[in-house]
Amino acid sequence: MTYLDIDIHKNKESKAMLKEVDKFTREVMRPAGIELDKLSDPADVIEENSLLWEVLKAFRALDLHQIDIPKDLGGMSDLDWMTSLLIKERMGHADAGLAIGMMASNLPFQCAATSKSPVLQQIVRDYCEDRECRMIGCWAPMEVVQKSGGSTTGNNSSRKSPVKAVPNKNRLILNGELIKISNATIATHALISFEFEVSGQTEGSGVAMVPLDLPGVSRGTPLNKIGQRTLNQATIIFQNVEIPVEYMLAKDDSVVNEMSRLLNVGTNLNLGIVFAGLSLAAFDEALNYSKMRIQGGGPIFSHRNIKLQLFKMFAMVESVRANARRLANYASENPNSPSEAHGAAAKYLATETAINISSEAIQIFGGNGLAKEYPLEKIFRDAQTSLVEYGVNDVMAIKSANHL
Amino acid sequence: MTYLDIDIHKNKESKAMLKEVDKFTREVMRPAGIELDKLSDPADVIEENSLLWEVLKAFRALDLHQIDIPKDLGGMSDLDWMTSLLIKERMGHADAGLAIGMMASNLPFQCAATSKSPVLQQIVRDYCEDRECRMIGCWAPMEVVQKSGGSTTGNNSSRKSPVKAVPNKNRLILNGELIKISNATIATHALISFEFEVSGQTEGSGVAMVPLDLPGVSRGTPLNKIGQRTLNQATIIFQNVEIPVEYMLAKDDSVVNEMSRLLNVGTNLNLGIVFAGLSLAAFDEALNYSKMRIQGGGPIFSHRNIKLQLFKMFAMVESVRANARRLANYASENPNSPSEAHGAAAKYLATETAINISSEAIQIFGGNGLAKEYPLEKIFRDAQTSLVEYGVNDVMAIKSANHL
Amino acid sequence: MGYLELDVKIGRKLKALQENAREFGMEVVRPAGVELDRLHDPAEVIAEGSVLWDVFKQFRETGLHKLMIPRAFGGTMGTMPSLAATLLNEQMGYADGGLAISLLVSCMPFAFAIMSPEAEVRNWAREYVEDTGANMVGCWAITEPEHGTDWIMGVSKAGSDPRLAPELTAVKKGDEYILNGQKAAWVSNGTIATHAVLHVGLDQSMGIHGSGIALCPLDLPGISRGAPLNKLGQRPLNQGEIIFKDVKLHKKYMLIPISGFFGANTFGLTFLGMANSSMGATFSGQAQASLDEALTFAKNNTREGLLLAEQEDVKLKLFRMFTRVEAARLFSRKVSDHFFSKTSGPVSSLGSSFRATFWMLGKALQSYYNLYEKHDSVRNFSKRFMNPKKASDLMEWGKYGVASKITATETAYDVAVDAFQIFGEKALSSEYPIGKMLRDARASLIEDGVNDALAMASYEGI
Amino acid sequence: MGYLELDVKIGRKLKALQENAREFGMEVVRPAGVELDRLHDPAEVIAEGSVLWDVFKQFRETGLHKLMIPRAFGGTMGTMPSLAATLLNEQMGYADGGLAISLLVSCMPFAFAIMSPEAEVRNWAREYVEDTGANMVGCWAITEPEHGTDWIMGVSKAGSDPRLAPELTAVKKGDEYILNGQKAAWVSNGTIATHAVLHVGLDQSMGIHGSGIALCPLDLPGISRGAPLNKLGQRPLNQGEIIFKDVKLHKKYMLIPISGFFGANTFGLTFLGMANSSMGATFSGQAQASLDEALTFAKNNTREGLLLAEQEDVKLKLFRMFTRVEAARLFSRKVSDHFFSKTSGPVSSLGSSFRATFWMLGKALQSYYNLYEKHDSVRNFSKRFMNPKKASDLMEWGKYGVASKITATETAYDVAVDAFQIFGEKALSSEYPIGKMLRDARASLIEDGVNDALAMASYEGI
Repeated sequence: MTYLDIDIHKNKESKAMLKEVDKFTREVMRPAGIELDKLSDPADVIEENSLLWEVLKAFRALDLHQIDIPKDLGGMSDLDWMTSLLIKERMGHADAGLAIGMMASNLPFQCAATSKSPVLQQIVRDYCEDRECRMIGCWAPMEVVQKSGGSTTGNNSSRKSPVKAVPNKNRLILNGELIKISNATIATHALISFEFEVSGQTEGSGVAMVPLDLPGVSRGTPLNKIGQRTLNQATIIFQNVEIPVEYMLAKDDSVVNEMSRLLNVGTNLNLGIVFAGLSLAAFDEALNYSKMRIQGGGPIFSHRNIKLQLFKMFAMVESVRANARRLANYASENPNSPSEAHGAAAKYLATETAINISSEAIQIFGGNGLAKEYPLEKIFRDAQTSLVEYGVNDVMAIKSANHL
Repeated sequence: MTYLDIDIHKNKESKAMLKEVDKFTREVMRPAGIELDKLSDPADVIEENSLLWEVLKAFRALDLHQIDIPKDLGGMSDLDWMTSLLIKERMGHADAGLAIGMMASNLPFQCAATSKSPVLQQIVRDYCEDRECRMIGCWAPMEVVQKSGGSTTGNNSSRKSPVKAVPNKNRLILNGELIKISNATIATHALISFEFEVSGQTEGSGVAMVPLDLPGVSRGTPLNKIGQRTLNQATIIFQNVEIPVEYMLAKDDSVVNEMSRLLNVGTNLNLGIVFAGLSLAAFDEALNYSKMRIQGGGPIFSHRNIKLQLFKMFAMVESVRANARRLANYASENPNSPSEAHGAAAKYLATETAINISSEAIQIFGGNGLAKEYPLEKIFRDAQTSLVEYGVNDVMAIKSANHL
Repeated sequence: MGYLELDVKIGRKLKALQENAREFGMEVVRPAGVELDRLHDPAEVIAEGSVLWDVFKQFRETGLHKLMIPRAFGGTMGTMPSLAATLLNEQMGYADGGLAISLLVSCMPFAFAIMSPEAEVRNWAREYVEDTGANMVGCWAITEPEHGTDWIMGVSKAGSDPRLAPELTAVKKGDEYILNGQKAAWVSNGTIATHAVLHVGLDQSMGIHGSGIALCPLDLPGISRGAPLNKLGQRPLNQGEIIFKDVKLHKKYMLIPISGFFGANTFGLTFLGMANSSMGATFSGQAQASLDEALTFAKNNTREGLLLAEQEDVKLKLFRMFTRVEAARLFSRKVSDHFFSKTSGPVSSLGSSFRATFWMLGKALQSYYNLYEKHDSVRNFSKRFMNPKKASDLMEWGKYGVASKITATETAYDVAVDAFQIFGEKALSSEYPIGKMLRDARASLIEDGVNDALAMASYEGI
Repeated sequence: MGYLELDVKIGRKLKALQENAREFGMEVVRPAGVELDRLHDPAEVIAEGSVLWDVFKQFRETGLHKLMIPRAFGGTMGTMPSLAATLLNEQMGYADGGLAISLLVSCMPFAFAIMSPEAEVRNWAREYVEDTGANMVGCWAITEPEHGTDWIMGVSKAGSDPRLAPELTAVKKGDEYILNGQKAAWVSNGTIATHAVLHVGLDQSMGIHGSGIALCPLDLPGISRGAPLNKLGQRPLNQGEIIFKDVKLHKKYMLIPISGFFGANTFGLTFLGMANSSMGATFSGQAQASLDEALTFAKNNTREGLLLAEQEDVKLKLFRMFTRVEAARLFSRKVSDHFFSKTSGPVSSLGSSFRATFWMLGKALQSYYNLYEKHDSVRNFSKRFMNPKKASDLMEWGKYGVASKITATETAYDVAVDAFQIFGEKALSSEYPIGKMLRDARASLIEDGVNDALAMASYEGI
């Protein structure tokens, strides 16, 4: 590739860091992702001797699990938005499933870091120090309460969480089932939302961190998926699980709502970045291949129709990358007034683009695009999976249109 | 609309200016554009009593013709890139043809401002002071010398300019014809490139500012176009036109090349911004209409398929806007190492998006989308025209692929 | 250019018709369309002395206008194989998208007239056949300012919503209906038509489903017209409002006087399908015209010193345009053919030679209306019979007409956009017709119903 | 679900065939495909005891494999209306895209064999018809590791470039050809085939145009196979390399021993068109399968408490999928029908009942080859004759086969992507076949040639 990198990125310190990240994503993440994808049983992905653990440990060796956690809790929160974005994009470039898994692990601890509870703060400190991957996070998406759009009633629909919590003195007793949770089988801590249940009635909602080694917690078998096979996903079941109230991050509808909204936009943006990275990976592969593959007596890149196709891909990939950057910049300057419409648009466009670009790249590869020996068919499956990940794109789009 | 503005724009001074610009684009430019578009003879657009002159004067009343010209020459060069972009985007939102015409008028003077020639500097000063539109610029695109891509010869192809210049003591004698030049009929000054012709042989190239009131200059009749009818375009013919050498901005191939490259990326970026603005205008119209038009007993916005369609439009428009911002930011930080690939991509994607979004918006309007009483059919024609403006998109894309 | 005729059914008779239509199309319609398109004011299109009237008159002289009228009334319907009308529409669309619609619509009231129980009305068909002066011009007046898509959705269950009730109402008083309200500016031939197929609200409580159909002479007192619509594409096609103020219409003109006919049943959808399959044929022809222009241009123009037609990106684009055009035309053919070959077998062909056939049909229809109005059981039976789930093949066919229209118009538009790019800067010049073809195709995506709305309305059956 | 059969040509015989094929498809092929798709190692697909072999055997038991073999050799070709093969391909594609290709390709060498001048080779056709044990499996070996698209472009002028010369060469020595080189991993049935239609380089100076075609038994010494290809979609379809090292092939197996036949002429393009029109039929069937799955799912699952099939965005998506599927199938039908009805009229149908016909054909072909080799004038005449500009309708037809393949496969892929989204998160679960159908459709965009390359290769004629 000869095309210019046009990101404005002036922080010298973080440039050194990005070099390390780049090495990690190219030399550790991507090859591991390819191997893990080949395993026919998703249980093998999280096995003791699986390459997965090497990836997670290398990630932590670079302190990347400390991102967005304040310094006094052992974290690294002073990262500029561009560095943070570039790290995630490189990770998406290497392996979308692994990228999502590692970000999902960090998230509960990032949230817990906002709490004043000493118990939670200690958990965060422990996580920051844990480079052996003894602590792994997971979380369950929370529905933002939507005003029913366009209708004249204007009523808020009430929150629905599959987990119910019965307060009992200084403890909460949890019951419920969470499905398709990333990291579910390997996680040690879960960030969940729940509905309070008082004498059989639900009233209000809360958010808590739940250690998953408590009695009553069980997990389903890892899901077998078409793509993102490197990402462990499964069901978590709570059966009379007792947690101290100190593990609660929020216990008020409006706070929970605010948290959900931030989490939602943040997650959509992260997915937007990861799949911009994946799109770039597909484009890079296609461009390289087009310059190497000889047909018609010359590299296929020499044909005008191939040039046109590649340039269109380039334009779209760069646009999706720019889109994520604009929103990341805004979000970092306005951490408390998230744009839900733009968050959804970032996820929507990046994942649609990922599917289209990886499909176009397969066409450039011809038959080799379909073969498991080459990287594209996996990239395509990973992209395809994103279409229905964290909300089905069309459904999310229709909901998010209410913000227009 | 309720969607958030997520631009990061901190300069308070320029915010006040943008408010003025916003008023100008909404209250002057757009209505004038609609009227001018209706004129059946393009000669009427530039007539003495035409609304065009009100627009141009209002533009200058805001000092917008001084943009990107150094202060010491009477200009306003300290505008931050975001303000400059927002001005152009608003102009594209109001009327793409007028926006392009006004930017084309500024360009020769912006270029001349980089020259040390006192004659040229004085012309620039006069332009900055001219609020009566006695001076109007125009320019002819210059071919950047391309290495022939993918071929093994590696030779530079030689520059081709339709204008030849024969040096004669301290003067140049110009001959040639430039077609489809924006502002051609109304311009007083033209920035052109030419090939030197010495004893019948062409050798090297140059760039000069040519006052158009010189003997030997003539213009063709204004072009009658499907769209951007508000933009005057015509042919300029030079027949033994003599200019003093002081009017030259460059007389060396490498300097000319550098200038062409900068002009090319700059123009593509400007078109990218203008048509991002036009796309946004089409989207805004569609969104508003969808909330007002009643069918099936309610606003059409209440239908899930319309919401989906609008959200997809929103995602794409915002992405194209972000794309232009990323490049504008880069260009402002790296004024001397332009990314030609990204410039072409910005024009390509913005114009393709403009066509698609305005066409989708017409579908939302139904029959009203086609009627001249409503704004969309004009927006669609303006967008369609951009497909073949300043280079046909596919041709430009294929050329620009050589930078990948 | 040109194409291999894959249709093995096209024999000598149809070939002659195709040739005839193509000649008329290219010699008369195409140049007239280009000229009319350039007129700045749409009032000039229909002014006295406009070339539009030459087109109308010469069309009648070719006799091609008789194709939709049965033999009993002097027409040629039934004497030609079932694909005839489709091939004619293709050729007219090839010549000029807008004028094709104008000519097609101009026969509608007269083609409908043959089903009337009234001899006077039935006789319109013969008058039309003989009217070589083009003094009789038809239109099909459905769409209203506040009800565009509503009329389309009217064929689905959603159409029973009383909020969708037509703006134009017909209230029966004795032997007359009193008409009040208006039709929208998108009525084709709206300001020049002498007769209309007119959809009117009979029972407002039933929404669109409460509408009936009149065959309405447009010279009645109280009828006025709006200014011709000024628009993006198909500018040679006159469109405009028709306004009704206390218009007294004799009941003999009410072809379908009972409400509920044009409802959530197969009749409405078949109706929609027929109109749309004509659009499918017309715009598969129009798409072919853009492709042919692009091919000719590519074979005669260079880019960077090389023939356009020799450049890889252009070749790829052209072949993909070719693929879309062929698929659209053959799909449209197959769809029309199914309908016409089921409706115009040898028996109906023979029957249509005799005026008595139509006299009997009219009488039967009238008796049915009477029974329908008087007996609940007849009404309920009718509704069950017209329910899509129980309907015959033919009745299920409507959605195919819609599918054909969607395919052809989107092909026409996409192909025109691609052709536009092949022409490059020259596309902007009025020297070449591609800019016009693009605008004409763009209009077709909305004409006869916004494509997405047509799809939603036709969904039930799949 | 299901669709209205717009094809008026489908009579009793074809309906029975359709029904027969559908039953076999849904009861045997579909479940086998799902099972084979899940196997992690493609070697398991072809292992002893794999359900693949049941599919092969039961296919032969249905007798459907005889459709491509003339009556003279015990086949049913000529006894069935011309659409038969197309309808079979549709149904097999509906059942399983990958297995459909495997079954289709498995007959190729035997269908070609009837044209051989050698009685022994011609008799393969009869042996195949009688082989209910599926001991004879064919493949079509063209593509090579370094020449994928090159073979496609081979039918155009570009194919004469010597740099494109085949990797697999056949050098004549006495009565034998010595074969060296290899075919690529994308040869369908590559590692299980017993016989191949084999494209070999005869004259390397002519590039692809210098190739001939052998009918090659694959048990000859020196032939080895690669490992079965592990791939994204159509996993039940075995694909793999065939490697030739000093293989001695008797000249009687060389069906087309003269170079220049498969060149920039209509023969090559007709060849390409035939293969691709089968793909068109297969994947219009496969597209229908995705649509049907989406419809069933939408009618039986809710989203936010409302039936999916009742939600506007889903209805619109489904109707648009329906439109594409119908257009693709009817286009593919029309294209195939044209070819088969021109090639299988009553005369050829009668002729194909007698072995003597094929004996004579073989002799004639041999004499032609001899003359071609000996006389420049014959060679030149042949080249002129095969030039597209002078060719007959039939010879111009090739590009339509390609257009049909492009249309059908892109429809199949787009429809599968839309269906995937309708399934939502459930699309990821192996409980539903849509993920598999999407992968199968994705593969078809490249199978038998990358769509863009096919378009470029077929461009000349338009």
